[in-house]
Amino acid sequence: MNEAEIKERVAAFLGEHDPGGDRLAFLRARFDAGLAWVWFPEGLGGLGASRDLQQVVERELADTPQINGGVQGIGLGMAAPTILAFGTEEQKRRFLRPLWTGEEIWCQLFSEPGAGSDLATLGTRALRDGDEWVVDGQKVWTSGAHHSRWAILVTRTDPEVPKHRGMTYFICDMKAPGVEVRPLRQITGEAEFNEVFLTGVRLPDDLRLGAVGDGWRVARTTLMNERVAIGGAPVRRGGGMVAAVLEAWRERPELRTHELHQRLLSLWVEAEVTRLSGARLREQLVAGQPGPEGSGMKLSFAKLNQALSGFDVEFRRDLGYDDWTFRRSENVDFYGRGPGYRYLRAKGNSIEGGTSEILRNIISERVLGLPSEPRVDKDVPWKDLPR
Amino acid sequence: MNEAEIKERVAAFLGEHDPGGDRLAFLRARFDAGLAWVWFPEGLGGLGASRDLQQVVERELADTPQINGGVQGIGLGMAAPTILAFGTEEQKRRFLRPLWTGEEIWCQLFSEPGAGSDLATLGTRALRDGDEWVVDGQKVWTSGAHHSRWAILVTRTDPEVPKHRGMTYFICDMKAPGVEVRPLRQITGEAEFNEVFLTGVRLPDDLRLGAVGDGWRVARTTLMNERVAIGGAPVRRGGGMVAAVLEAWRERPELRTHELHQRLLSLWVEAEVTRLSGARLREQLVAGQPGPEGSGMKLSFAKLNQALSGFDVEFRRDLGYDDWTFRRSENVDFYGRGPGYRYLRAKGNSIEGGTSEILRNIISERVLGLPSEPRVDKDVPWKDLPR
Amino acid sequence: MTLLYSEVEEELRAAVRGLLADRCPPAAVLERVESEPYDLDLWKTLAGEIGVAGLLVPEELGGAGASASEAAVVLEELGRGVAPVPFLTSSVLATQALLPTRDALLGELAEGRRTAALAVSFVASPYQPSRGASVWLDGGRVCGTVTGVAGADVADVLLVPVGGELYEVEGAAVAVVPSFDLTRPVATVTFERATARRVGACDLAGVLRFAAGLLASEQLGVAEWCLDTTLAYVKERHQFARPIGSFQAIKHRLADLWLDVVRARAAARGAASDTSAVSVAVAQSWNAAVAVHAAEEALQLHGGIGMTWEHPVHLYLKRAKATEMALGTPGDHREALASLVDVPAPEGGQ
Amino acid sequence: MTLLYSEVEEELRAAVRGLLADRCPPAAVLERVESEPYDLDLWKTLAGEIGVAGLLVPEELGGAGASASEAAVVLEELGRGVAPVPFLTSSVLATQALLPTRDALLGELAEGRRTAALAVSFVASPYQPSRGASVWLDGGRVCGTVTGVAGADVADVLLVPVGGELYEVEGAAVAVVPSFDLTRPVATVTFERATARRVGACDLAGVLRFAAGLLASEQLGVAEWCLDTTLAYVKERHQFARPIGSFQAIKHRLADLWLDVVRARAAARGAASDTSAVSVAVAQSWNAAVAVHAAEEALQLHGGIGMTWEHPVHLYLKRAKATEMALGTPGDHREALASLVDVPAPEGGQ
Repeated sequence: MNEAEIKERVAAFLGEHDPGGDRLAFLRARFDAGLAWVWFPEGLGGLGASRDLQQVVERELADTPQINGGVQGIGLGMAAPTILAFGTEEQKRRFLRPLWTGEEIWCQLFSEPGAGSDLATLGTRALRDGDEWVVDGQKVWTSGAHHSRWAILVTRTDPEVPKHRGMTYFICDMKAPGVEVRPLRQITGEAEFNEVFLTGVRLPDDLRLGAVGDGWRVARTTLMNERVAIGGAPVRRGGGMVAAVLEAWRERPELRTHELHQRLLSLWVEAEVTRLSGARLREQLVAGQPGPEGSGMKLSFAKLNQALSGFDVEFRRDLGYDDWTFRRSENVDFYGRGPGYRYLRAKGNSIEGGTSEILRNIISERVLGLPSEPRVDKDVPWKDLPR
Repeated sequence: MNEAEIKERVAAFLGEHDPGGDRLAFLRARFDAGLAWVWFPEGLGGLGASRDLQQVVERELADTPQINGGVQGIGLGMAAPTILAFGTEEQKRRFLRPLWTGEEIWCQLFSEPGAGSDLATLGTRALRDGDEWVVDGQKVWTSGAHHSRWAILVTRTDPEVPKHRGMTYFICDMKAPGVEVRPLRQITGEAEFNEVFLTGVRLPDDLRLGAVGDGWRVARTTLMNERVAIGGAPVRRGGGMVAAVLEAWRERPELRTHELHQRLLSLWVEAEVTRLSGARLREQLVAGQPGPEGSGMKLSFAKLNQALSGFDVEFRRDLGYDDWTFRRSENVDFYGRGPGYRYLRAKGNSIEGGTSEILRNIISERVLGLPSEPRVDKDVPWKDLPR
Repeated sequence: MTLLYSEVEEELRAAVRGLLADRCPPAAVLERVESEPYDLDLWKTLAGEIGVAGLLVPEELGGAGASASEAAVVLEELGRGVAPVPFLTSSVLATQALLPTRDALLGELAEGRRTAALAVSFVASPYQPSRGASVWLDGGRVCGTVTGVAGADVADVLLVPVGGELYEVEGAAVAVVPSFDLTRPVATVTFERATARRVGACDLAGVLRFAAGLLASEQLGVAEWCLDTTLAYVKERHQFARPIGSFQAIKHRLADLWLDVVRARAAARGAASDTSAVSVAVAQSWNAAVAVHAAEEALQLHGGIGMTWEHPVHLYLKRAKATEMALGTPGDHREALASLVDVPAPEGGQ
Repeated sequence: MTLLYSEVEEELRAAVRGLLADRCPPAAVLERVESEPYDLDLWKTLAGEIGVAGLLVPEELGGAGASASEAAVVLEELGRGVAPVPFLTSSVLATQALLPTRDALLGELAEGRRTAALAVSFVASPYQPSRGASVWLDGGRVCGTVTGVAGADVADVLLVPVGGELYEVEGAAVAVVPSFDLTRPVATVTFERATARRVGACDLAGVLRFAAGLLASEQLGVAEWCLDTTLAYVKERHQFARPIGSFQAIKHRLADLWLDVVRARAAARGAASDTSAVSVAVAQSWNAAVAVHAAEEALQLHGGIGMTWEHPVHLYLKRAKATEMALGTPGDHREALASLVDVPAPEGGQ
């Protein structure tokens, strides 16, 4: 299928469905027409087309009702590709459509208090009981759990084998008895995330995704899609976090010093070369030559965001903070909030979605080919691991 | 023995020996009077006194003939304490006196091309042959080898046991057949150091220091004394490497920029707090409370020297170099040479006498108590180690 | 001059540390910061029983007649505990401003019966002492506003420097603003023709310099807590079946951080035993940055738990970042060194 | 504008890299630096057969009519090989100065039959184009001195900018000085009433800016060699029975260095495809520092062997450190950005 054919399809679809009518009906119809994600198979919201063609569809449908990329982020970016790769036909038909239209919101139950960087050491137990599984454990850093219908969930089903081998992946019903969601307050004063306590939660076996014991492989698919999503958006020169700092710099000449000036110039240059790298990476992707540079973008942006937001606070010499009230913010809002909030929130950039330490491990081993460290956890049954 | 008694001894000694007479005769007499190193035992150049009292002796004898701390450095700082700790009575009597007077110069045959940070993996073989040992191997980074009479030497005598257990320590006769010294040229263009090739060198068993197989323990004594010696000298505020840079800064106003000014101010502060740490460390030593801070001084100085000398080159914008001729410099002369030399030579500061990486390992484990990494070389026979 | 701690100082440290461990460990501080950050019961014990409030006051004026060195040790411990007590603001800043006047108020402050605050912005510096302040006299009464005043909300007495003179002022309006540093909130202080008693002459830049030198010790305490707490955490937290403190990249970062803290200790001791402009500028520029760096490393190495409100590391991060701006930024202090130690700026610049 | 390499550029790269690998690997460069650093046989092949000398010269003047992008790729490879050939000095600096004049000399340079040098100090910059030069005209003859001239010792033709005009000068005295960068020595060039032919107008700042932008690609090549060579070494060198590249502290440093190099590549491509003042200043300030950092890390991670003359890493360190000063330091380029992108300096300063 090529660009012209796709445009034809979109035109035909628009001929039949009025974008000015009911939003949900329009989105459902768009899904059914295969224009949700064109690279998905037919019947599942796609046309089995090349992924590049999605941008054609988006351009053509720019003025029609849109899905909500924010609150649907986990579903679209992580759950959907995993369900597509590992789901049964029935699971795909059941879950993908309302996931895409936003009728059902998804969250991710992966991290645990004891399993962060080393996710594979997680201990949330799932025990088989006939046609059901009984799940007990605690998950953490779950965004959107409080308005999610479903979750992707990784559990430990066999503690007797080494950690990578004893996991199983489920779709968790967030309305099931025993699922308790508690807001998790951050150092900014707000609660973007949740802790989720699972106590005797019963999940039917048909919510299992992939084979029993194959959870790690399924989870890796999810995580690979997460890393691609972070830190890839195009910015203009002098945009992003640097813009917030520059605005203050230009407006407050009385606060400028030579020391801060030199630091700001250095940060400006670092932001610019990082922006250029991102632009180059996107050119490579378009040219079908994805480079390994992507692994480094999140690391670079975390460092830059932290340096720039720290600079900003120091430059303004303002000992105030905008608001410490416990709030349920739905996402990271760097630009609508004060410099103090930005400084604190940016600290999470080097932890969430893979710490900078883990990313450096990944770069050094997978990109640079450096040998791994001696491993002490590969062949030990999970239950015998030191913790 | 207290300060007054020491002063008496010195006065008595000076009454009997004319400092204006033959230099060597005076030094020999000083040794025999126990005024060489007062904390050594009587008969071996000392008086069995407290080490602090040495400074009293030095003050009293400041105007008399002095030993040469430069060329005798290895002998005094490393060989002597090791011979004292592990030598037989005969070895002590034979070696310590000419070592101290400077009649015999010493060098150190430890590092090998394949054994740098991991010294204990060294492979220079010593094979027993009756009352003799036959030594074959190559040593590197040996300063002063070309005018040394003796060397301290660590060898491998048993390749069948794990590396730390199969070593033996010798005093090596640098005049023995099979000892070949070749100058080792550095990136500065000069040769401060040597490579030493040992080919069928025969050493009598009475040159062995410590037991067969006990070489690692003996070598650690030597190395502990090396680390104490590096980076401990007092400097005045704004002195040392910072002084060389400041002189240029003050003399060349036309080369100053705000960027360089801010960097120089930061380096000045870092130099000053490092100097204060050194001063505090010396106060602790005098008060008999040696702190762990010493381990960090060499690391700090290496970093500072490198940053300051790099700054200096950039500031002067001079693309020249003073002299690339292959020279046999006897020591590091930071201040008599050009900024280019200082920049290059300072690069060695984070490698020689323990790399900064090894020092960070030592600090984190021995000072901070952090756990060691999984070791893969502890229980493997030396001959089976991967290399 | 010595850079070591005396026995008396070590005893003082032990007393303060013991009291804080008992009465306000970091978890307790965290619990109170959103209601009443200052712990005035604790302050009563510290000031009166341990006697820290009078350390800088001469004996003949009712104090302990100690030196900056002892006050510095107290600040190390208060920093280590992010303790919400007005020692720095009352017993250092306000007391130091009062000292040359030998005013009777000193005795009351020394005994801890009353608490004072100097109405200066906490971001004022020896180099810009009136930053954040706009105050003037109108017929013997004080008018104007000072923003970012630390300790004003718990002070019984407000001392206001106006034109080289110090006034004790009644009836000021003190409005606490949501503050970045939860453990030392700042307030906007407004004077509308407030009644004022002239106390004496005030060398405000000198007072700020003295306090800046001592603040370096508080920053040392903050950095030490961060380092110690992180060391304990990485020894205990396991990932990949190893304590994370056994990973070399983490070990090396902590070794470097330790080296920074070692030098911060020397710098703090330097400024405490020699309160000259050079020592103060050195200690402030180094220690302010080390405290921030230590808190940032602590947060990062704690991973997710460090991002949560329930773990106290954020209190230290906020304290460190706020004191980076307080009494001169590291950049201000380095800039001052340019002329103090003859590292001249580019010509035509400045 | 694209930041990628075209197919033509990749072919050019392969040709240059192959030739250098064959004819002057780093070990061979090391052998010749103390006698005759420049390899003129190699230069003949590069210039004539591969045709790099004429890249920037339009076809109608006898060149290849390529763009800065192709020249940048050649410089990456020459940097990667610390190749002792006068490409940057003759085919970029001198050629770019000549281009507006369309002088017949361009054809000779393009064919590699002659080699030119522009008599400017290598530490001159777009912001201070006459740094290191003191030249004037006296009755149509050129007098004066230029220090730190790169490529003068191998040039058949010396081009001298005097007062906005370019002159071809005969009979200058070229005295090579012991140079920090062994692979691109500098000379003091002295003119004593030297015969001069006026060639045309010369925008020296513009020429230096253009060359500075391309120098960023040479620096990228230097950094890449350092990173690649270090990666190979740490994978092979064993200590403690492990490749030292398996130690996490080293892995993390190399990951960070790689990220710096990735961004240097984007910056170099940016300046090659858009030779505006902003792109040049960005690329030079970033890449100069990355090249030095990469060479310093390479030396440190090679341990003792890196400190020896016999290992070529020092050639790269010296090249990197020298180009840090060449055509403007990183600080100069950042300072220029202040006005170019509106990040104004403190008022009263500058």
